[in-house]
Amino acid sequence: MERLLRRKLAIIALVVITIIVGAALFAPLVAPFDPSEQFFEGLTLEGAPLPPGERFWLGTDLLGRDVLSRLIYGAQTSLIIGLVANGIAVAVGALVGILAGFFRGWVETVLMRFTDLMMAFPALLLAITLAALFRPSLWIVAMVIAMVNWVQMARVVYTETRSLSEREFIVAERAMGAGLGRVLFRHILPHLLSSIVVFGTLGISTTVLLEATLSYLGIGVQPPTPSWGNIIYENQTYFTSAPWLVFFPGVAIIALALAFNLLGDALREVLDPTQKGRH
Amino acid sequence: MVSYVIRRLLQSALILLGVSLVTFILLYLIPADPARQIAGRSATAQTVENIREQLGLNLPFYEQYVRYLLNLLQGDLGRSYLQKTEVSELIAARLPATLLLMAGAIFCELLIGLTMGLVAALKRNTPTDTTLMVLSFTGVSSPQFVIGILLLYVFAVQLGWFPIGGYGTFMHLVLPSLTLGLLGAGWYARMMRSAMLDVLRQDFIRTARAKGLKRVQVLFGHAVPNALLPIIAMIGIDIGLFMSGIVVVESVFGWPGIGQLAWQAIQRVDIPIIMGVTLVSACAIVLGNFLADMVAPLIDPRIKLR
Amino acid sequence: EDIKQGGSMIVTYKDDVSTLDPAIGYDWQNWSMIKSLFDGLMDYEPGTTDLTTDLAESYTISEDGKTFTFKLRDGVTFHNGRKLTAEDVKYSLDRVVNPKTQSPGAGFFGSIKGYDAVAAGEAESLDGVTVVDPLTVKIELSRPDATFLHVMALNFSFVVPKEEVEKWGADFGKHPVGSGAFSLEEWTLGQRLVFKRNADYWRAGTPKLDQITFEVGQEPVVALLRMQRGEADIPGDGIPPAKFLEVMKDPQSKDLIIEGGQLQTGYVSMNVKMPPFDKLEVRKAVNMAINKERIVRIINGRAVVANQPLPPSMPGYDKDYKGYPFDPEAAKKLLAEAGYPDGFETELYVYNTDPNPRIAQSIQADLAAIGIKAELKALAQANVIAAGGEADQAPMIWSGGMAWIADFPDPSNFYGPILGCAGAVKGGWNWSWYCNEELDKLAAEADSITDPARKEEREKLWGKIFTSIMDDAPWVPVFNELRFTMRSDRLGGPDAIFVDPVHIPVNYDYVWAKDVQ
Amino acid sequence: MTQTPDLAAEIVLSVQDLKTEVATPDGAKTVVDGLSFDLRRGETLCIAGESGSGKSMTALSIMRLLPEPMARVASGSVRLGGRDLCQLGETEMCAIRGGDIAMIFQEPMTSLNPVLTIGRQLREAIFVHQDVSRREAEKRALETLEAVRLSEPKRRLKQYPHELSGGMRQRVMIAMALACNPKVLIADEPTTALDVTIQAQILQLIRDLQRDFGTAVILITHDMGVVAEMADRVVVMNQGKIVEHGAVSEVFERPKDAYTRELLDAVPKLGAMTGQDAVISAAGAGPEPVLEVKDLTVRFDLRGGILDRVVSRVHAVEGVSFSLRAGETLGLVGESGCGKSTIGKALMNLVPWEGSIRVAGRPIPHGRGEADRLFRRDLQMIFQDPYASLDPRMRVGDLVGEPLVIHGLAKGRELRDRVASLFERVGLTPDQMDRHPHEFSGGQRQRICIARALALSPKAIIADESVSALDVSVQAQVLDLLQELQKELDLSFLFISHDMAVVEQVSHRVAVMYLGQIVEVGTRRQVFENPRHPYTQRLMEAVPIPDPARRRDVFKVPIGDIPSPVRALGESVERVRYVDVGDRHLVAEPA
Ligand SMILES: Nc1ncnc2c1ncn2[C@@H]1O[C@H](COP(=O)(O)OP(=O)(O)OP(=O)(O)O)[C@@H](O)[C@H]1O
Ligand SMILES: Nc1ncnc2c1ncn2[C@@H]1O[C@H](COP(=O)(O)OP(=O)(O)OP(=O)(O)O)[C@@H](O)[C@H]1O
Ligand SMILES: [Mg+2]
Ligand SMILES: [Mg+2]
Repeated sequence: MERLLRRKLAIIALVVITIIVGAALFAPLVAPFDPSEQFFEGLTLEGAPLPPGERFWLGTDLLGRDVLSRLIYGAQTSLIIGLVANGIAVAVGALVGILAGFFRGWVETVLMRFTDLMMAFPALLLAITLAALFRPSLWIVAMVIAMVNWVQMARVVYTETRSLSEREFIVAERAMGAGLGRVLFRHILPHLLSSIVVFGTLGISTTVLLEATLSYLGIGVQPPTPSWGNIIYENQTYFTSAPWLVFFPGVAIIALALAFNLLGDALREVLDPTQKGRH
Repeated sequence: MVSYVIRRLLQSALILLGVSLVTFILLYLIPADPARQIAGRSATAQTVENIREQLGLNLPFYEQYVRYLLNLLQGDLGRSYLQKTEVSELIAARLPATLLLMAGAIFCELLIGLTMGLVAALKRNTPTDTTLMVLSFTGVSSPQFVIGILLLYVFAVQLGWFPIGGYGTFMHLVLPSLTLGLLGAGWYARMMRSAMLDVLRQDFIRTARAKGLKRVQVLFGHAVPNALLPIIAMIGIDIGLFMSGIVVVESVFGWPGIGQLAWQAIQRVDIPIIMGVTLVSACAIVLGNFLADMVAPLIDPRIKLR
Repeated sequence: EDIKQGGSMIVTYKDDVSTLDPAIGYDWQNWSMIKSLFDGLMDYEPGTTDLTTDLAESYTISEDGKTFTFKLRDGVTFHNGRKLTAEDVKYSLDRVVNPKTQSPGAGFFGSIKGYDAVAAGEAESLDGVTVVDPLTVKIELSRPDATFLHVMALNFSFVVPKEEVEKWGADFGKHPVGSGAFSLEEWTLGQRLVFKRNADYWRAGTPKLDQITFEVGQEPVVALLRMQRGEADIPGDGIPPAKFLEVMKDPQSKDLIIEGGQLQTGYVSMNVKMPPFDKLEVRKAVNMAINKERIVRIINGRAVVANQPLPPSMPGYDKDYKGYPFDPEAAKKLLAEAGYPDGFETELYVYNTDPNPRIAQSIQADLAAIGIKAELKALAQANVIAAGGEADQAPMIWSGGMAWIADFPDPSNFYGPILGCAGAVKGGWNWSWYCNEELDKLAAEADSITDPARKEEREKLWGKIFTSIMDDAPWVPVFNELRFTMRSDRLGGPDAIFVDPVHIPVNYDYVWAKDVQ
Repeated sequence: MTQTPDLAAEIVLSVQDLKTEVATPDGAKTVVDGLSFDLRRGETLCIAGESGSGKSMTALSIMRLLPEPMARVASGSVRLGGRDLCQLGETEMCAIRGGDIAMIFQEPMTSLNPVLTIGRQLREAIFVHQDVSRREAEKRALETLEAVRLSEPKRRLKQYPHELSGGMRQRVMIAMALACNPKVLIADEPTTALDVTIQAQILQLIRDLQRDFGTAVILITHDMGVVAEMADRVVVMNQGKIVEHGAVSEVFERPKDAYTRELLDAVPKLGAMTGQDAVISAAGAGPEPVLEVKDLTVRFDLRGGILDRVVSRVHAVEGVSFSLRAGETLGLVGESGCGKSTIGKALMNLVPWEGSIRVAGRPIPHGRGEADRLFRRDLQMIFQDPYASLDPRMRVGDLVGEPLVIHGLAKGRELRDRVASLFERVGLTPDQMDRHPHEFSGGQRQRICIARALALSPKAIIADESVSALDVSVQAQVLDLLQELQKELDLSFLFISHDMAVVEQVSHRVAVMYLGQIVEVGTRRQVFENPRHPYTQRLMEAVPIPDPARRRDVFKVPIGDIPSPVRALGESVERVRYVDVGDRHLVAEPA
């Protein structure tokens, strides 16, 4: 933690994440309005959305709803997806990777060929098909994203487990007669932890982006639940006439993903064992 | 070597078979009735039934799949339900545009990414380095549809430097390639930086300097070629990322490639096209990885294909 | 008419053009393209819904209204130079009904004698269609059908040359050869189609343009920007909602926009087989809960509020019908009467392209105001249609984007598939699963009135059918969309052809280029 | 080559008061402190000292190749032909490097650019300093390769570094260094990573070239044997400072400094035990061997072909038999790759093997399982790299206690007490139990490994190169500890090493391995005093003797590498047959 705090970028990232998480957690307190309330005065008489102004700070959308409130509530969606979907992806990926990397033989063959198969799928196409198949809802979208995203994790953990299990201290453990469980959980897992944490954080940004893209394509989280992606989706064609409708959620997505990327990167360096005192 | 190639091809074929099976299952389960789709809104039940029979949709699942595979072996990807055209013809018509876009994107990402990474590595731990790395992360963190819309708005609509979407000339290619390439550029910048830092620490760099080589000679003669190794391997993997990216980029820029085709097909649940595009993409990904593996020993003599 | 022929125009589309085979093509985009490539026995006066002859020079109807004899125009040739004869008419009708053709329109020809045998695959040719001589064809019906002449104006009955169909097989749709005003010059998949003027077209002086280029894969917003830069002439997908206000306010482009009606109704269907929509009070409550004015405002006033299934320009539209008022309080009361004082939870299916999810959200908010919590299901068109075709899947569907646009300007076309018992089957388009046998009988009666003299009576009858339906309230008719077509100022032509009710976006045959005048 | 340095020869390089600093998180640290020496034409100056004493830093300071910006020359001068290298700009330094002063590095494996051909890298060295045509450079490159006696020099030019063995790569490095006839050659541990026989070849080569070209050589090494063989003068360094500086004979015979004396004493000397019988002290040395290996064979499959089937095999160990009695140490020696470690791993059931292994009379099962666990109580292993074999994330106390936990022998207080006593047993204090491995020195870490191996009170311990990574002084301590433990606990050791001197010091009996088979086995005296197999003889001859008085003028070294143990499928390795040359001294019959 100390080492983390010594990095300026990491602090900025943490601050951004804290703000967004805070906004999401306390949305009802923070948001000026109900995100689904369609204000009569939120549209001009011709039905055009209002630009950022005094009452609606970030303007209104095409249904006369407050954009700021929708962004704040949308953070909930993005974070739930980021945490749940990514959490599942991390767990599945790590498990597959460890098993394949450690056991080798047919376990390895089956798991890694399956991973190869998943790699060969164009991720977005798969996600789109799945989303169409299961009729999108927040949780379904999270599952779909998880199904697409565990692959990289599995690969990383797999290669690392493989090289770890060849490391001399693991050989030494086995020479002592240590059982599989002990080797896996006491010795291999702790060493994987830093990669898992790092890839987990980086994965959050990937999942948030994928959700945004799915929502952008209209098959993500269902309206009126706001998500940053579907806010852009609903309004994308207005980017010339009402740019704020695309600009603010766009910035929000980039900020969140960037913050998690920077955090992950900082963690990568902090947790990297080669950076620690080794003689 | 030859046996390696054959083995890899066999493996690839198996993977593609797996992809086709999974896709087929998914599409089989999709809650939309193709026969009814084809029949349209005024069709009688009789018509729908006829169509179902002709397409073999009334057959059990495995029979449908086997039929599909047999046709596939003859290069027949089926006929689009709604466009009523051979899927292979549709894909062939659009593939050149997609390939062009990908080539442009690879060019952009290498040019931008490698330059950024190299500069950052040489200026490591300076403000330049930090700025470049934040930029690269911004590239990685920006959804392509946001970048695309932004570029379109600024450079095409406001400044009018580029055409607003479309296909044909070099100018049409710039913005979509950039949009598709920026994500990769971000990764490459990071990879290049760390690869360079890694290589510069290596013993052989010291050897090269001990020979009396100048800094530039050491840099470009010894360090860069070694730093490129992991990146070459990445280009193959990139094709998978591109395959996802083109759906978005092509729809933002109206680029007549297979991404657009896929997207239209998915919206209309035109199953043969979805199958076809998925298989073609999977082929491209598998082929990309394969080529990356094949090229690797040419660049890194230590790698042996086995 | 001293308008010179010549010039060209560029029409842009977002989606690929699918088949141009008249027996198969059935979306609004290829519908009017096919009309320019092919001709049928009947047609409509340009810019109107008035039936007129086309390939038929004249026709006679027998006393009982069951036999139609068409006299063909002499000297009409296909694009390949061969003369069009009565054999071709018969061949085309046989082909469209033949199950192997997989024509979505085969059902329209159900009244022709011998249809059942061909449709069942037992016969190759329709008994009721006979070639009297090379220029005369006789069609016998098994029952009187007031809409038959409209059917003869449908694309499905357009005449195709046998030899070309056999030459191209399943790919005829990519290599269409007809007798229409234009012929297909080039088709680059995914990019563009080029139509060339048919110099031998039988209607002298038509069409005006030498060439039409259709560019596909263009986002509507992009298409509009290109048009404003003079790079395109007609944005085929219309003015994108995002740009509508801007364009309407712009004095320069204002004059380029032509407004017209459309034979279309946007509605919310309620599945009368799924509780609680099996209760009439509930359906009425929903009818009274939805703020249609606001919805029209959301789409920038591009529609007029509707109160009955038929659009205003359709014969049979009841001008005096008031419909259900917007009255949330009364709606709440009705709900309470039905046993749902606190409302209930349900789902609203909607096609996931703008502006439909927006409209659905507005409906959702209105329903919430009377206690109905409707969850949105924004899906691809095919998924929504599939859900509607199941008896127990979609309680409510917003029809936008898939909404009923009439195949031909006759009220009967608005009944059978979408409100009659025939459509209330698995896979049918009657998404409210409303089936009223009595009304079905009335409808059959109305359709057997073939005497042109009793036209008004027939229309009255139809009007009554639709208002009776509203008593049962299986739908909430929300609005009738207006049409706004924009064209570059290079193009000329009567306003009506730019909002032609049967040609979307425009009637290509009558557009002319100002720059060659 | 003269034994006494020619004091009259001109001074080519003069280092005065060199001080090099390295930036650490705790501030600047001086790693080279006031170093001064002169180097004369044709002379060999050895810089000796233990790991971390600043030898490499000195060399890099002279070359101005310090890892910037961490390290820098703080003060002092390095004069070469009247110029102070410390004052030169980078461009001028480029002309000096490789031209006037050339350098060879320790790691032949990583010091050549892996993606460029040997020829390209050689030519480059020539182009930098000489204005020659491509063809001429090619010719020069070929000549230098011939000069370093590389086999098939023409073909080598087109090969990549990874296609050459370590010894060949080191020759290429030397060729590169000598390509421009430098005045000074700095060789930083040029042979540390190589086998003794290869080391002998390389050292001989450096000598020959020095004689031919008159180059002055700075040879950096921690091996006093190499110093004794090569040096004219010696600089002994400790913690960045020179502790002793003088002619080689003087330093070896009359070391002035206490540190030098300690260093020399710690060096194991081959032949030091000549004439002494190795007595097994064990009281209870029964007839039953603790470990009995019969016909042990280990082969590794190499896959290939379309179906990825086994196409060839590495015959790592072929029909090896030996036995180990209680309290006995069997030394296993041989060159790199001959299969020593593989035997160790097979005994620990870590690789699939064939044959029979009995531990304390019980046969080792082939698979895993409860029986597998049981035998491990009697047989334990200590690995080569004490750092790599300890899980860096665990506390050392837990690591040492782990075998007890695994075998369910102790827990809670008892566990802690037993670990504490193990710590004391190996000379550590129990209060160090809560630290992590990286907080210990190399020697301490190896003690931890030993403690861990002792935890189950095994009857035998396999020590695979257990002291090779340690400095001589630490090495001596660890060896003492092992011998002490053996006496006390009646332990048997299978002592695997490539260092003949160490093996001689600790073993009761010795087995010499070559290409997966034992070629000679007997008591220490039998093998070392009367080596019968030609391979054994060659190994012994190649060992440098840390005594300048016994310096040999020419190493009798065979050229070439050992053959590969890889055989195509079905092709078998011919098993050697043994002849007893007396008193169970078995020697393989020459083929
Ligand atoms: N890059 C560095 N940063 C910090 N300290 C360093 C660095 N390189 C070397 N040192 C320190 O400098 C001292 C001298 O190191 P040097 O490499 O010269 O030792 P050496 O005598 O060559 O040892 P060895 O025999 O292990 O090669 C050591 O204490 C080492 O820890
Ligand atoms: N897992 C493996 N797969 C294939 N070959 C192997 C494997 N392990 C060892 N070998 C080969 O077996 C042979 C013997 O290796 P081993 O490690 O036993 O040698 P060693 O005598 O211990 O050498 P060193 O002194 O370098 O440690 C070598 O040729 C090696 O390349
Ligand atoms: Mg060193
Ligand atoms: Mg070994």
